[in-house]
Amino acid sequence: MREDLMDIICCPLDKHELDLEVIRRDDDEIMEGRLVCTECGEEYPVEDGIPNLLPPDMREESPA
Amino acid sequence: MREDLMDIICCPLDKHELDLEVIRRDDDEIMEGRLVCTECGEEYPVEDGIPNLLPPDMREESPA
Amino acid sequence: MSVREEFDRWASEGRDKGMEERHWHTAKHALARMPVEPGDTVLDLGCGSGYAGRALRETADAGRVYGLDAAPEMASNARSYTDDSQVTYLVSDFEHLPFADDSVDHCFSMEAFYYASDPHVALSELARVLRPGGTFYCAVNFYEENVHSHHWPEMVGVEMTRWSEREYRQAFRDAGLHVAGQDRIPDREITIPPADEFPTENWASRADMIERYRTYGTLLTVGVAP
Amino acid sequence: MSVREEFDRWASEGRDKGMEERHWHTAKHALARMPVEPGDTVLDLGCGSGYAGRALRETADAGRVYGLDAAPEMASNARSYTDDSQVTYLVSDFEHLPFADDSVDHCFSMEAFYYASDPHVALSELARVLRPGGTFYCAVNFYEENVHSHHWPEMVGVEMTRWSEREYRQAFRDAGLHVAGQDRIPDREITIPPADEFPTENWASRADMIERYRTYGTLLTVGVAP
Ligand SMILES: Nc1ncnc2c1ncn2[C@@H]1O[C@H](CSCC[C@H](N)C(=O)O)[C@@H](O)[C@H]1O
Ligand SMILES: Nc1ncnc2c1ncn2[C@@H]1O[C@H](CSCC[C@H](N)C(=O)O)[C@@H](O)[C@H]1O
Repeated sequence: MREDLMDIICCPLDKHELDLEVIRRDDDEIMEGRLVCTECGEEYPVEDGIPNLLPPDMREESPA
Repeated sequence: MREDLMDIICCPLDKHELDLEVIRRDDDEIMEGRLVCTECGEEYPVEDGIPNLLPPDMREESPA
Repeated sequence: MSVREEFDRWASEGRDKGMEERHWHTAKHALARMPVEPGDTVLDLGCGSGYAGRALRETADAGRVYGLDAAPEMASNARSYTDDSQVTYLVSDFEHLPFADDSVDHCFSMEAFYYASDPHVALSELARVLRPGGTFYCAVNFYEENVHSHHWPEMVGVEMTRWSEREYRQAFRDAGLHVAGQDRIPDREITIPPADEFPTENWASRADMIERYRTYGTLLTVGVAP
Repeated sequence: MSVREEFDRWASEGRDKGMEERHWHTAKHALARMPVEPGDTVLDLGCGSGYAGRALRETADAGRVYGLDAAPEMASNARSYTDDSQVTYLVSDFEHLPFADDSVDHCFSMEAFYYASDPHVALSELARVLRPGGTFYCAVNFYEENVHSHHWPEMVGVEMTRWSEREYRQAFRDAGLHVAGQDRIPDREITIPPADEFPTENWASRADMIERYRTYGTLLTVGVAP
């Protein structure tokens, strides 16, 4: 994902803004990181450049 | 035209309600008559069952 | 000659039926897409022979249907084709619609809109009479991209507004309508003669005729009142 | 099996590309009708291989395009098919859209909507994220009138919502969307084998196969945010 995705995305649960924590960048793509809800504190992973914004219970519904 | 047309039509010029003056009926159709604007007084003819709601200057733009 | 006079002449020569037949090839597809529910009030702008309103009564169980045409002879012909008391034809002008605000559920128009002397005024009148969520299905064969239509005003002898697809969308929005969609409906039914019959009276080449009907077809722009 | 697991499996077997190829026959017609203007933000719900967003970038000059899918393997495949920095794929769920209110101009969805566990919630989420005048182009091959699709849930092994055309219109309206149009887009490109090859693995008769593709085709319902 690119950083400008932050303009449009929000927490899928409470629709509040997210903060981005970058773990690894590749040019202007964020490859690994975390999106953290500024309201409820829920964390959403960015893996292999793709943000996973499923509600946590859906994300963990089965081992990847 | 049938009388229930009055529910929906209005004066094409000022959009006010019209009054219906019936000259000749054929069952529940009004064959000849006049539609008169309750606001501006403009008259629109009903001829052969068809109301002519053209603005007067367009109606008379050429002899019928 | 005025549009009214021209089409009065067409109607008295019975040409309303020929238009119906040709326009039906694409008009029926536009009509089939309309979200008309049983009992809805529908308006047909520039109705000609009035087929569209009659079709929507039959296929979609529309309630009251109004066919509107500036040419009295057209309205009179249209009236003579049906006994359905829910179908009314009236003589009136696109720019001076004799309908109350928000009184119409859906409006259809085939090959008529571009005759409006001021199409922007016609669109605002439409936006006024459509209820919120009401649609305007505006179908035209005469438009900028369809190069094979450019000579029509000269041929017919009346003025026509030639907008591009983009100009249609823009004008709808300027009038306060949302644009829900736009596309070209190909005419797959017109008979295209074999190559050795070209040039014909109307077509220099078979490729041109195919392009006119299959590629350009009928431009449909769908507006929705907010 | 959950929808997510099922489609993760499909994606790892490369079946996203097969769906793209088959769905393109009708999806391209739906996409061509969308009123996307240069720079518009477009969302593809249940994007699979992600072809729809890439097409709208190319044909309509869409601005930012988001392809959303609950199956991480699908999003990952989709991402691998393009280098376009304006196209983003993300993993998320129809009923929990991670987008701000009024942030999307237009939304497309092909053969995906009926997998929502609660399609009414999915529609209200959509109504929330679409800006006023934004459209939702919802295309499905699985619907009540298409009798040839009724056995799919059993075949695929996941639950699907089977609405009729009328139920689609009603549900859109219940969610606060205007219905701008609805129709069936025929698939004219699928190869239908000659009569003597029937029954085939999937089709008892040629007539059934023709009905499935040419008559029922893809049901498109177009909603507009007020
Ligand atoms: N300003 C205007 N107001 C009302 N009707 C008009 C008009 N300009 C043109 N028309 C009517 O629009 C019609 C166009 S011909 C198309 C007729 C019909 N819709 C069909 O598909 O066959 C003519 O009958 C003409 O009289
Ligand atoms: N609730 C949900 N949220 C997000 N994606 C979902 C979903 N339910 C199903 N999907 C996704 O929807 C897709 C349906 S398959 C269709 C893919 C693509 N639109 C095409 O036309 O080929 C699958 O990839 C599946 O993972």
